[in-house]
Amino acid sequence: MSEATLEHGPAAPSAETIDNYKLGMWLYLASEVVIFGTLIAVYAVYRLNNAESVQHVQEELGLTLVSINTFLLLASSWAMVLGLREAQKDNPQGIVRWIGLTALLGTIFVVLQGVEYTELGHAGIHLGNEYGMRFYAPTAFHGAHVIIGVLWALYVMKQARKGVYNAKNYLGIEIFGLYWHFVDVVWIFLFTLIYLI
Amino acid sequence: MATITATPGLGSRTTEGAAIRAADLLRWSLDHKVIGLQYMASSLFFFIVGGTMAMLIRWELLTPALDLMADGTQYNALMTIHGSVMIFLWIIPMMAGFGNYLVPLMLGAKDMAFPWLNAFAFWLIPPAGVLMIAGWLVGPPEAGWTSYPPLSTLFSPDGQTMWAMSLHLLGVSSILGAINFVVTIRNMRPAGMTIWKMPLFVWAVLATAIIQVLATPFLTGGLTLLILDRTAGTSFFDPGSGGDVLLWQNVFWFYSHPAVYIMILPGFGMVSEVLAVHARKPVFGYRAIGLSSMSIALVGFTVWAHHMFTSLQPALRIPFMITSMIIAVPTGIKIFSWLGTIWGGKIRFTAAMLFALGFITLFVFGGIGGIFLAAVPVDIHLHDTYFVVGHFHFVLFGGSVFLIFAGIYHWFPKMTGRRMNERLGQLHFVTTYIGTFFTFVPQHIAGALGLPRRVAMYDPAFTNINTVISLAAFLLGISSLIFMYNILRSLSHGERVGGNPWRGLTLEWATTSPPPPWNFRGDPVPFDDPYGYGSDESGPYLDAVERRFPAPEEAAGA
Amino acid sequence: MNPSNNSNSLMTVVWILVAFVLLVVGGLIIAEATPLVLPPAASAEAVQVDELFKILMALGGSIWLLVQGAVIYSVIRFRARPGDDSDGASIHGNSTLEFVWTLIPSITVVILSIISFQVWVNITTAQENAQVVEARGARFLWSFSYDIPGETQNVNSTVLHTWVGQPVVLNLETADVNHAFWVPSMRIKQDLLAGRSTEARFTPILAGEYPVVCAELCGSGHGDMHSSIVVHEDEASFLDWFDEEAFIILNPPDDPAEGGQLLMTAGGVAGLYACAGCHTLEALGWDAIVAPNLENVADRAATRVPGMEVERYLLRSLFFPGEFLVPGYDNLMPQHQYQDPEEANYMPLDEALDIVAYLCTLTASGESACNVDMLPDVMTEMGMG
Amino acid sequence: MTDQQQGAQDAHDAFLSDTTSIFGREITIQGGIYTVVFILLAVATVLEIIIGGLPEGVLLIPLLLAFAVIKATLVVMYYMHLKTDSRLFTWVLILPLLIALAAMLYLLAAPPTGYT
Ligand code: HEA
Ligand code: HEA
Ligand code: CUA
Ligand SMILES: [Cu+2]
Repeated sequence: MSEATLEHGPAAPSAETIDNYKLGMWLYLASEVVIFGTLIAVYAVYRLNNAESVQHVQEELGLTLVSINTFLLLASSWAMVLGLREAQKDNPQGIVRWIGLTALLGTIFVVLQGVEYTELGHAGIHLGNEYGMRFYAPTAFHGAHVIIGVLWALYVMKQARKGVYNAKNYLGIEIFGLYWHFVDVVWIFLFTLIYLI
Repeated sequence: MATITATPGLGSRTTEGAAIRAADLLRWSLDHKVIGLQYMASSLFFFIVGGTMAMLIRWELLTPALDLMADGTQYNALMTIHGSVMIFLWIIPMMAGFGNYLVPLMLGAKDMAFPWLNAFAFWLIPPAGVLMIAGWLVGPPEAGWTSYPPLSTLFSPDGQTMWAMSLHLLGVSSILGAINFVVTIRNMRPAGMTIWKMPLFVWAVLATAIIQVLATPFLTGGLTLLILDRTAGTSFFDPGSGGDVLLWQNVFWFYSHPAVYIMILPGFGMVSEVLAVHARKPVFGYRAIGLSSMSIALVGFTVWAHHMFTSLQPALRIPFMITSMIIAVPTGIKIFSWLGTIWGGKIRFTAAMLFALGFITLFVFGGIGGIFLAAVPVDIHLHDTYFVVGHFHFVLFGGSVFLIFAGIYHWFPKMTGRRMNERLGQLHFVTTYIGTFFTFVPQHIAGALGLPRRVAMYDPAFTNINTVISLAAFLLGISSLIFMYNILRSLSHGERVGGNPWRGLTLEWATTSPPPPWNFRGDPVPFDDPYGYGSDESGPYLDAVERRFPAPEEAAGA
Repeated sequence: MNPSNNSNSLMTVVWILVAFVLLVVGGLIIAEATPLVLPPAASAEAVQVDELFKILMALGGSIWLLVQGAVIYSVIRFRARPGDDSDGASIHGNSTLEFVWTLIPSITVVILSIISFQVWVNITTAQENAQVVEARGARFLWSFSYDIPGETQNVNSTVLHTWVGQPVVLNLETADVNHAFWVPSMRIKQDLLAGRSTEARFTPILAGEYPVVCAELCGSGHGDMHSSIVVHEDEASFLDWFDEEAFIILNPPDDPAEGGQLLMTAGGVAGLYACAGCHTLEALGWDAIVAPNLENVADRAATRVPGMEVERYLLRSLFFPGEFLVPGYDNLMPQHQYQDPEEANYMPLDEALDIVAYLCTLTASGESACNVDMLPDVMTEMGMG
Repeated sequence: MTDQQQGAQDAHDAFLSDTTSIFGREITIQGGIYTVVFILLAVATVLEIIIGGLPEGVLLIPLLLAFAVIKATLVVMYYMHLKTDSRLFTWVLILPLLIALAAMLYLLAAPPTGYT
């Protein structure tokens, strides 16, 4: 065996190529699933054993505000993918427009959630309540994720303006998309579990 | 796909030459080797901290009364921080350190997939350590490393909150590190290295990383609720206002049982490497060992409530006994495969090998103790006694720590280009082995006879046995001092070695010691079978490696 | 290690058999050590648990000997002789062998699970006509209370009394954090969980006195939170004790100070007060060290807060323990309150008065340090009663 | 180009075109499949809210949960491209879901108070 064969040129991919960042983001989301799972479980246990008192609070809550919020978030996801689509179509302005819409919708969502919280506060539902704490923990944790998402969207817009993204390179948007859609999915469950059931 | 994601924009490497200087460890660096050593150095520091606390614990327990400590609270704080430090700041980061240093090398990669994330994950540890220790100043945490409410919520001072925040940081750090490992192992293997040709250490790190990604979030969630209870007026764990104390116990063990495999699996990986190299024989049953790591990881998720046999609803206890016992099977496969590995080998009694062999005997003792505890009727008697303390020190000290020692003796030459002193190594082994036996075997007996854990004042009937335990523990302290001395001395005086002092076949040996900033010149070709010792091809390959990366003296001679 | 050679493989079989016998014998010898590592088995359950323990010792012992033996043998037989730097045989595995050592442990654990399950069923099945005792854990005191037939009051005791052959059911409640009720000699342990009531059952079979230990970390006095269980020879000798206690409870003295003393040793309507869990007071045989020593407390009470009378100081200390902490001690004392009998730490006012009256007599001189008649006024001043 | 890559390529183009076929029918709409999915999500949500208003029934909760699952699946499949992306990602999602679900079911099944 000769020294020469100890090392050679660049290695060929040993399997189907998956981008590092994409896999990394998916793994991160995997752990997020478990955290949200824990918080939701805590709520679900209470809901199971205190059906009537939850019913009562749900009447307090009402559905208008949160229904609007749900549509906002769904729409923001839609805007998000269309932004990605523009990138794949080599259209920077398109990206800025759609991602901008995403950020806007996200912001409104947070604001409305703030409004809802203050209303609930007046209705006497706060962290000290048996219901309150179990309600705020998951929703506020989700809200925090939306805020982070909005900031991230602004960053993506900045990059897009710089013309970073194009049909060849739209990974940055795709990764952000994964995060944003995940936050959307979490809301889909929170909406059904906390407000409808 | 050996892409390097370390773009200059993310910062540049601190190591110009191959040698990494102590000063580099204090700087922000993206080099996985520097980060690996940073993990190891900080962990060793915390080992000394935690160990010194252990010495104080044993000193206090020399007599049945309170003498060293002013009151029970102080003792509880000492014992709590000892446990937390040893688990979260010594074992887990140490294993991460080995992973960081070795995985890219074993894969022939230039670095981890996400160097910046890697560095970030490490730098979460120092602040966490500060939070953990500083708790002492504001009224220390005193609810044990398991911190069951309501003691940890309604009845504990602010240090408890800082303890929780510290664990929060460490949890995030370990999740980020794990993501990095999975991506690196999935994407950065060299051409021709299928998962079935990965070194077993890489297998073990992969299994560990999967547990970390899936289990640690439970801790994060639980701690979030605990901190809210302590600071925001919620009462998730306070039955007084609609909370539930068992919720914490469940969520905590959702994480903390899998965590015990986070603490041992990387070690399992290291021992496979060490045994094969120093017995000059292929690992016996490669696939079985690789797969058993995965099955341990999965079954490990189904046994958590065996820590709650005296608080769990009685009807639910038996199922967890069964799952707990099942874990003996994959673990047994490993043990027997290792015996098969040394059987018929040509065993070299290096310090690394001694610790690897010692591990086998000690860990099996601890594991069988675990089976005792898994049997519900017996555990009803043994729960929260020194039998449990004995069990987990056997598996953690006789297991994880022995393997860390073995790993350090084995890879120290690769990391520093110098060999550790074998004589001191043997002395270290003998003292540690004896110390471990006489510290933790009597603990089993004392527990079975009726000595509860976490007590500063105990029934005078247990004075003698506690004296034996304490004296043996002090021997452990001394042995650790020998070890520390050996490391410090070998850093400057150790015998210089070439790239492959042990004639190992895995890729980390196919480069200089220590490796250059990007690990390899060009992309290395892995030897087809990482454990092909005794095969006809291995000889020539190893000779070629030796000629390519000779020991300095030989280089001068040639 | 190569089956091709017949005589060789025959030898292997023989050796395996020899080794197997040695292991079984070794395991059995180890199992004989069981009684040495366990306290006397004083309950019907303990006997069964010990059987299981013994089985585990035998199995675990032989498995450990097996591994230990294999390692030692390899270390001697397969060590590299000096100068020999060749490699070992290139063997990568042996599927039959691997199958065997997967199968055997699997079978073993299945058997172990079945045996353990049977023992578990046996020791948890409820017995008829069991004696029911309310057991209460409070930092850092155990108290047990028995109903007095036909009376509203209870007999409260810090020691658990029962008799040989009588099945006992303990209803476990905690006043504060989690504790764990453990009687090593009975092999029973059950956590007391805040917000739940749990239960422990056992049947003593050996007369004698055995330690009761708290096995769940509950704070600074955890190590000090122990009591004992007295197993009488028979019901008669149990009743001797019980009737005497009951008589004292049913015929309280009219002198407030004496009444107070009785309250502090035998408890009041709210059960036993946990004072003994933390305080030292030789007069009553208390030796806990978590809280201030009550020896001559009345003398010190007079001097602690300038211008405050003894009775006021003591009374306030009962209901607002945090108010004047003795230097060097944390505020661990439960805050008593007198309004709601349902609340934890309920202490009715009349009982509080008697207790203060008693504490007032704890002086060097032995003379009461305060004028008991003015206590009610103090109380009204403090907005109580 | 392997078929696997080929398939990914086709999927990619499918996402880009404005015409998509659902239930065999071709429809052209600005935004293509993405918009179609959005409409489905919106409709599902409206239905959910209506059903949620109905009086309690045995089937109510399972039905609502089913809706939530369907909506989530749509987002994950089309917006997060799981449908066309690597199988590995599917596992990375399924595993934690199973574990979190198991934990949740356990906590729901284990009696929270009382001791039996
Ligand atoms: C490295 C860490 C580690 C490891 C590997 C283990 C391994 C095991 N542990 Fe341990 N354990 C801890 C760390 C660990 N444990 C800690 C820290 C605690 C205390 C936490 C606290 O309360 O503070 C604890 C507590 C603990 C308890 C709770 C005790 C109590 O509080 O009442 C139980 C109960 O079931 C248990 C069981 C087991 C079992 C069955 C295994 C098995 O995995 C062991 C399997 C191994 C073998 C069995 C030996 C090798 C196998 C063979 C040779 C095959 C043949 C064997 C048979 C057929 C039996 N452990
Ligand atoms: C990996 C984890 C790990 C390790 C390595 C150790 C190591 C040791 N542990 Fe610890 N321990 C735990 C994890 C660990 N422990 C946990 C989780 C608990 C439970 C806490 C709880 O109940 O909440 C615990 C609890 C615990 C207890 C029970 C406390 C109680 O319940 O009241 C005791 C008592 O003997 C003990 C002793 C020791 C000893 C003697 C060592 C020795 O092996 C240490 C020897 C090492 C050293 C001494 C370090 C080297 C030091 C130097 C080189 C500096 C020189 C120092 C001097 C010589 C003074 N440990
Ligand atoms: Cu009560 Cu420990
Ligand atoms: Cu466990």
